[in-house]
Amino acid sequence: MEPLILNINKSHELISSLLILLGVVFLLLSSIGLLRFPDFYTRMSAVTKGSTMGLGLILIGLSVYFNNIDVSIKILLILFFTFLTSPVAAHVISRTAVKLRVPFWSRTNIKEFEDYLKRENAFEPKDKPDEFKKD
Amino acid sequence: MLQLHHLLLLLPLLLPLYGAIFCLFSWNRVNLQMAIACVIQLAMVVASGALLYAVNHEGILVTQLGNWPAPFGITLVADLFSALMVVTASITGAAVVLFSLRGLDLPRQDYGYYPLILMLQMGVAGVCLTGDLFNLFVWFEVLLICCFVMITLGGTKPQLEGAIKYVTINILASGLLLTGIGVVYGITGSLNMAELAMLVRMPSINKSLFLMASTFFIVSLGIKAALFPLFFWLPASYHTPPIAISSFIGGLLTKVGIYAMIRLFTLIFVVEQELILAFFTITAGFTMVIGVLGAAAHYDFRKILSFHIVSQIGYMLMGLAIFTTLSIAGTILFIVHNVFVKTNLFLVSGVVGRLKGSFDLKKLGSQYLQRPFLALLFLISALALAGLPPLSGFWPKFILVKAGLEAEQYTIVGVSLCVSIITLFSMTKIWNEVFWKKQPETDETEPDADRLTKALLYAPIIFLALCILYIGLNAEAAIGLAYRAAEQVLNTDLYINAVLNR
Amino acid sequence: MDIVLPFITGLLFATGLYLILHRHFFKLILGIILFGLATNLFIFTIGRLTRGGSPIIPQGSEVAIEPYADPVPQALLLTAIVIGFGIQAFAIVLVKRVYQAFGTNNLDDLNNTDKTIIPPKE
Amino acid sequence: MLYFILASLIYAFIAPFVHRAAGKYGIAVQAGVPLVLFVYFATFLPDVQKGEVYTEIYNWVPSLGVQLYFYLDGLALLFTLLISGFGTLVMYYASQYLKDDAGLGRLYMYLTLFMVAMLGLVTAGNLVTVFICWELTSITSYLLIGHTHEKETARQSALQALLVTGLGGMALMAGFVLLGIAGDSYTIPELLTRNDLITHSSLYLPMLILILLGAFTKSAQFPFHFWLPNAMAAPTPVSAYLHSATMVKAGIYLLARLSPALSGPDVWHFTLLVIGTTTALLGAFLALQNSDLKAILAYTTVSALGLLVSLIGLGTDAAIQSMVVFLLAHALYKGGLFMVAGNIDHAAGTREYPLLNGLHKQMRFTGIAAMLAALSMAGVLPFIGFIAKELLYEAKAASSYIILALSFMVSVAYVAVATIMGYRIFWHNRSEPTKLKHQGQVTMAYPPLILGICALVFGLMPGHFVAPILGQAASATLGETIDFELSLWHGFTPVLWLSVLTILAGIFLYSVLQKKREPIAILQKLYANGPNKLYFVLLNGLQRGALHLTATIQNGYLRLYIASIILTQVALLLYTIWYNSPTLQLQQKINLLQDVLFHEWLLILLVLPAIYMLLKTTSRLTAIATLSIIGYTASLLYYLFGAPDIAATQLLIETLTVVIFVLVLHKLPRFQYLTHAHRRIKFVVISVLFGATMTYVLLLVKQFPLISNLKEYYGQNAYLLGKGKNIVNVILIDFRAFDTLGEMTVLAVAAIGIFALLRLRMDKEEKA
Amino acid sequence: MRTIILATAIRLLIPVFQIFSVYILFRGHNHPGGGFIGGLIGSIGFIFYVMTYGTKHTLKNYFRVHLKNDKVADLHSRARHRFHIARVNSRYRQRVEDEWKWEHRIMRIRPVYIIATGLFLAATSGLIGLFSGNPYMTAIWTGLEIPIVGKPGTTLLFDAGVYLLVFGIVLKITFVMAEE
Amino acid sequence: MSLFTITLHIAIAALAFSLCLASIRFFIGPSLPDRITSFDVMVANIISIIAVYAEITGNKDFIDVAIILSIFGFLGSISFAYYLLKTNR
Repeated sequence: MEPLILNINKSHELISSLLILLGVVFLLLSSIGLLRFPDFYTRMSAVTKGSTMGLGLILIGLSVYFNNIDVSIKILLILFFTFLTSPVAAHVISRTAVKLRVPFWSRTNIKEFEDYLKRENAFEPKDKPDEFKKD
Repeated sequence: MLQLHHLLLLLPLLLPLYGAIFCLFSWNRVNLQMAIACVIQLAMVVASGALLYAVNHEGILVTQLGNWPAPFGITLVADLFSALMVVTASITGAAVVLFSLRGLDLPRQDYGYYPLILMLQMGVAGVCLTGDLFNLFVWFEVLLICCFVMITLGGTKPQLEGAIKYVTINILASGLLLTGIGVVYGITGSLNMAELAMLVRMPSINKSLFLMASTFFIVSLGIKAALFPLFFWLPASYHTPPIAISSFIGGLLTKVGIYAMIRLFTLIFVVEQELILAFFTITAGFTMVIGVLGAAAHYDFRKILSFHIVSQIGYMLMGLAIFTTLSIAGTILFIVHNVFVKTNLFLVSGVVGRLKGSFDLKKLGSQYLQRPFLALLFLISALALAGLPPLSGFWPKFILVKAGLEAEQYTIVGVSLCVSIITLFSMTKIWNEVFWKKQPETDETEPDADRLTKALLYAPIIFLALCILYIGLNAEAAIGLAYRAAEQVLNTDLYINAVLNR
Repeated sequence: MDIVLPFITGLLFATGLYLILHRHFFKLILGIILFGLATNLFIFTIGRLTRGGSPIIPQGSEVAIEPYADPVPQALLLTAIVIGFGIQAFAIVLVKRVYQAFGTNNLDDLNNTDKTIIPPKE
Repeated sequence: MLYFILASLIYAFIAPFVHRAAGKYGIAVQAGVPLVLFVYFATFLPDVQKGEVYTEIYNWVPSLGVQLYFYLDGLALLFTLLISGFGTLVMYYASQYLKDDAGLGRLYMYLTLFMVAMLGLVTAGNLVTVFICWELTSITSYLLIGHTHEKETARQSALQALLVTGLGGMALMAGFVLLGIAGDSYTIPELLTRNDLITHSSLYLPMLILILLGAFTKSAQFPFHFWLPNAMAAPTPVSAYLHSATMVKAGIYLLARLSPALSGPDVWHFTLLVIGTTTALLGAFLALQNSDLKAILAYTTVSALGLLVSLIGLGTDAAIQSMVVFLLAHALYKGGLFMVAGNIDHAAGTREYPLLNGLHKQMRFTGIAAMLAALSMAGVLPFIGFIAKELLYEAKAASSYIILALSFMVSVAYVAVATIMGYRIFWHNRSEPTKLKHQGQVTMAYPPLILGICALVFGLMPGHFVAPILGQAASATLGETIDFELSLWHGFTPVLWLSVLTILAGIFLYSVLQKKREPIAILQKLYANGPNKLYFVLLNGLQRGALHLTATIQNGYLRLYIASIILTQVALLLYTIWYNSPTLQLQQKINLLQDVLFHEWLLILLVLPAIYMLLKTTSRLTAIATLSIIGYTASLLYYLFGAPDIAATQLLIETLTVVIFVLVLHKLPRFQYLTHAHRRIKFVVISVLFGATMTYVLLLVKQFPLISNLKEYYGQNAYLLGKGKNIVNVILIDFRAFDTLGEMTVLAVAAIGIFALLRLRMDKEEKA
Repeated sequence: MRTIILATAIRLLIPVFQIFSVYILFRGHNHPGGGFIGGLIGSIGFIFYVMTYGTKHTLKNYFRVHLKNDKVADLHSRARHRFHIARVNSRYRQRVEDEWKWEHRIMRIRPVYIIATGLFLAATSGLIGLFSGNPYMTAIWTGLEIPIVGKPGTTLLFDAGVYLLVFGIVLKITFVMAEE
Repeated sequence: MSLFTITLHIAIAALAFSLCLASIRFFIGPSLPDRITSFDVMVANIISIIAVYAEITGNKDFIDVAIILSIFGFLGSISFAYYLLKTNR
């Protein structure tokens, strides 16, 4: 085993590892948020931002490490995809959740949605699959 | 320029592939698909015949695909046995395609029947010609998925019901086969069958591990060949699809499984052979007996035939279990004969079913007086199946009995003889009920068939019956071929040297 | 990892088989997929594992540099995965059709064509 | 000879067409074929009488030693003449008897086929050819017996005949193969000279049993005799042909033919004698019990066959001589009597003799024919039957008095039967003559008349016509040349007195029978539970047993099928592991655990609850998501161990599976637990067993180093020869591109299949 | 599921996926990727499209090619006619579709044809080697060196066959299933 | 083993831990959208693991897998949502 040497000369390694650690922290935090937050909507908000941010940081760290045009393009591509798709996915899922009437946290200020929720109820199916009651 | 043996080995694979491609291109034009399929089938018969001729005259043919030397690329090998299989398959395929022009209802033809049957043939040819273990698996999958689709084609309730069992069990079999291939690779680090054969005969190989690997092949190929504790999918599904489909599948597919077993268990899995062969002997006996008893129990034309497939697989395995040149020759001849006979019987049942609208023996009757010619055709195939001389079934049975007695395997020979009596019994049951018995009163009117339809329905049956008669009467040609094929199969050095080019 | 993966594989095999042995359609299909996964993992594990080195020739070199993973099981596995996908897709649709045609989710209701029925003795 | 036989074989298939085309006069052609054969075989008489053997050899299947070997010696010639001669008469008789039958054309076909098969059988000089013809006679006789196939009884008897003789056939095949192995040849002439080799072979006993089984079933010996009387369901011409002169004698022929090769050991003589005598007695007894004319004749045929077998069993010169004479005599009178019975049946519509009286005025020629045949049967002086009986008694007397007594009893029964046939029906005038449906046809009386006259002529001049050929036949049976002389009159020997006594006793028996008609009840009951019953019990048992067995095995439950398959696999694996396999070095494995990195542990931690979740969840979507989590984890594992291509593919496949699931999911069944927990236990056990075995196999295989030159070759050459740096991809599209082609085919078929499955619905009631 | 956000995102993403898939296909020989992965990525956009817009819309927008407009040909010069066809077949196809006229000849691109083309390409790429006297599937290389692709040869043709086949299959499966 | 590598290993372990946390949410639910969300997070975590691992091995090609996953992870969550809406309609 080599001795532990902090090789300052390779500054891109340092920057990269810092960025990655930061990203990891973001991701970890968003996971914790996902686990700890009280209702679906709050979890959602924790997750979308946190995980996208964390992923972005890690990827940037990666591109710093490789310092190469090829890799940078690819990473830009991933970032583009993630930044485009992650909000869309979040949007679609929350929309679905609202439609499915996933319960809100008791302390949510729900009044301003009430009209919308009523309208949504018109679309409710009569026979609801049992699994939604269970889950 | 183009070298002939490269082409000959590939034609049985490429012809159906291109046929299927062109059928796909003419997706909504059934008539065009029919024409393509017929032309391709004819070409297949010619091409496979040429392959057999070439192999017969020049010995084992080999082509290294992609021009990579043997253990590194994929090798196609044609020895006599595989060439014979290919010829058999293509003749059967031609007959079935001819039959299905009128024997299969139009919607089914419309939904890709012709590309499917062509790809199925490609799969069969692939299994027979490949010299690579994993490639064997791939071609098995090809023919498997073709069978899945063909069995469900039309989506009637019985078809779906049979298919769910067929599909599940065969997926399991594929998984086990893949696992087995993995184990073999994990032990030897090779996939080329010739190289494996060479490695196995070296002292350095771990024999007991290899024996363990062989069990995967016994079970998975046993499922495909429908051996005794593994055959359940066959009677569950083979009688459900329309006849044009079940005749081809029922006639050919299990034999491909047996082909693979013979190939692998003569070439590669030759460690602890007494043990394996003893197991095969027991299995063969049980397969025969259980299959034939199932046939004796049932009163449905197609179910009887389905159970008979199982029973006859027992005979083929018996030849492998006895493991002499003569017995292997008997098995090879049995396979060829049985493909023809079984297909033909299914086709006869299809004609009866199509003209009378039922497959239940108790509802049929009087066909002997109404259609004496069909009765004759049925009789030829049925007696051939029961092994009565001098039809094609007699010779392989005789050879197997002779080989068995010479090898002093008295029990299995006795069992096989008793089974052949019960086979005769169940065949005469069909004859009694369908042909001799008076037609029970039914209020169903007979659908009438025009002249062309009848001609197209009868032509393949006559053709196959002539094949059966030919094998029976000019037995020397067939037996000689089978014997030389068996010699080639057992003389593995020939195979190894041809493939590895030493 | 050479020691843990076999156990995972065995576990997947067992679970897949157990699900297949249920008489419920949906579990059957889950079991089939899991079984396929187990088979793939089996093949992957049996060609020895190499941590890291992928079988790709690095830039500037003309031959692969050790350590790199055995590419043969990988190639086999790719083919097997794709074939398995084709078959599993077909199986899923088949199960759906069976459910649609029979309106039951119980495999035991599907033994009409296959079961041998003993007629009453005359 | 080949061409004659082949020509008649081919003719057989066009016989129905000839019949249809030529109509009434077609009979000239139909009967002409056997006649031509008869004449053809008759031309061999002079040569064969001199003791020469005519042979003709064609190769058929040389690799199995099968030849078309025609071997015509005295024995064979005797049979060929009988067969073709009878064939002529029967053809003619059939044309009269079944004038209006629609199936007459086909009957001609089968009869001709049968005749050809029989001719082939008796002239064949190769065991395999013998067997082929043997089976051909079985199958043609099946078709002949089932001529009136719309009747249940006809079908059943035909099946019975086929199964019994078929069983014998199978035994015979094995016996012949054993004989071939023991005698090292399949040609009969060679085998005949190898008596020592064969009888001292260790295979002798099984071979003998098998061959005897074949011969006994064919020749209706006890306990296989029952099919013959049942086969009387056939039209009379068929019975007359098959059961008097030809098919049932095939077994006799075979025994006689092989007797030089097989005889010698006591077991041969003893078995034949015992079985033959038993059959003779039983047949005679049963004949007297019956009142149906054809049944009576059938049972006497059984009895006569028994006598013939016992004579072969005796094996002395005298016995064999009497055997051949009795064979000829029996063929002549029995054929005639069958035809007589047929005539009566045809005219009167019944075959119950108590109902028949004084027919001689209405059926004069038939009556005369019956009289001639009956006299021959009874063994009255100028007939050949007399000579046969004399010889019989001589032969039996030479061996043992018990056997002589038994033969005497049988002969007495024959006399009684003959009295019934020849006297009772036609000239017995005590009550009103039976009213016939229509007058007896003169044309139908000719064939039996001819046979009767033959019997008379042969009896009167035994030395001229028959003695030479019979002598040769006896020599062939014995395997050595013997002096053979036949004469009608031997002087007042004890045997003659015995003959006289026989006739007197027979007439006495007849008169007793007339008064006391009731069959002996106990014996009847005993016999009702005899072999015939046994046959049906066995057949029904077979069917029901098969049904139950199949219902147990093919039970329709997919789970059980899969369980049995997996159990087979596990059992085989465990056996091979137990049998001989290297031990697993566990300690070494445990040491390896240190190498596992932390994040790898975490990934594994992910799999375990996922599997638990998969088993426990009640939501379909959760199950699918869990499945894809497992798949993602697996792909991550692939990725971590150097397989980015697989990882990517696995991810794509996993997602695509999810998509497919999702697209069809709302059509999929809901989750439910259908199996009870305690039932699930055994499946848990099977699954765990299977998983554990697979793990063991994996660990065991990985214990040994993998020496593969593939890896190195691909690593070296992927770029240099394959022009690609991604080795896996180069393997896929270059080194092993053929696999990929197959894989593409699978995908294409799967797509077509899914399309067809979803779109094409042939069930009409189901809405698309 | 036609939310405006998703729909817009999908419309944007489809061409990106297409380009990316071709990129993956071409570089598969040297880097992870290849025909199979490329084909899946190429078809994934259409899965999204089917999910959001439904099968019919997808077929209408992407799988009908308007080949010819005879009437227009009479009116315009050849060059303008070509332009018109290009216009009809590209950006403005929806607008043309709305005013249905018999003059537009419509060719359907069935997924089956794509599948068949893929198989055909793959099978035929091997034939080239066969007819030059080598075994089937012997690779033939051109001398060129193209940046992403490397040396193009018959194997590339083969890979393209795989790409098309997978593309066609995924489309076929998705269309059929979504129509249910 | 340099400090850099150790850092990356720590990062990868933390990501795996985060994956486990997300999976706990997945397993306890309670609603289906919750599961889909946690599935999303897991995909993001897996992409990160892949990225970090690419850095550990220094193999640029491994990044491609991350691209593919980033595309397909989206497809997964979209199709789950599609299912929920479709059965609900």
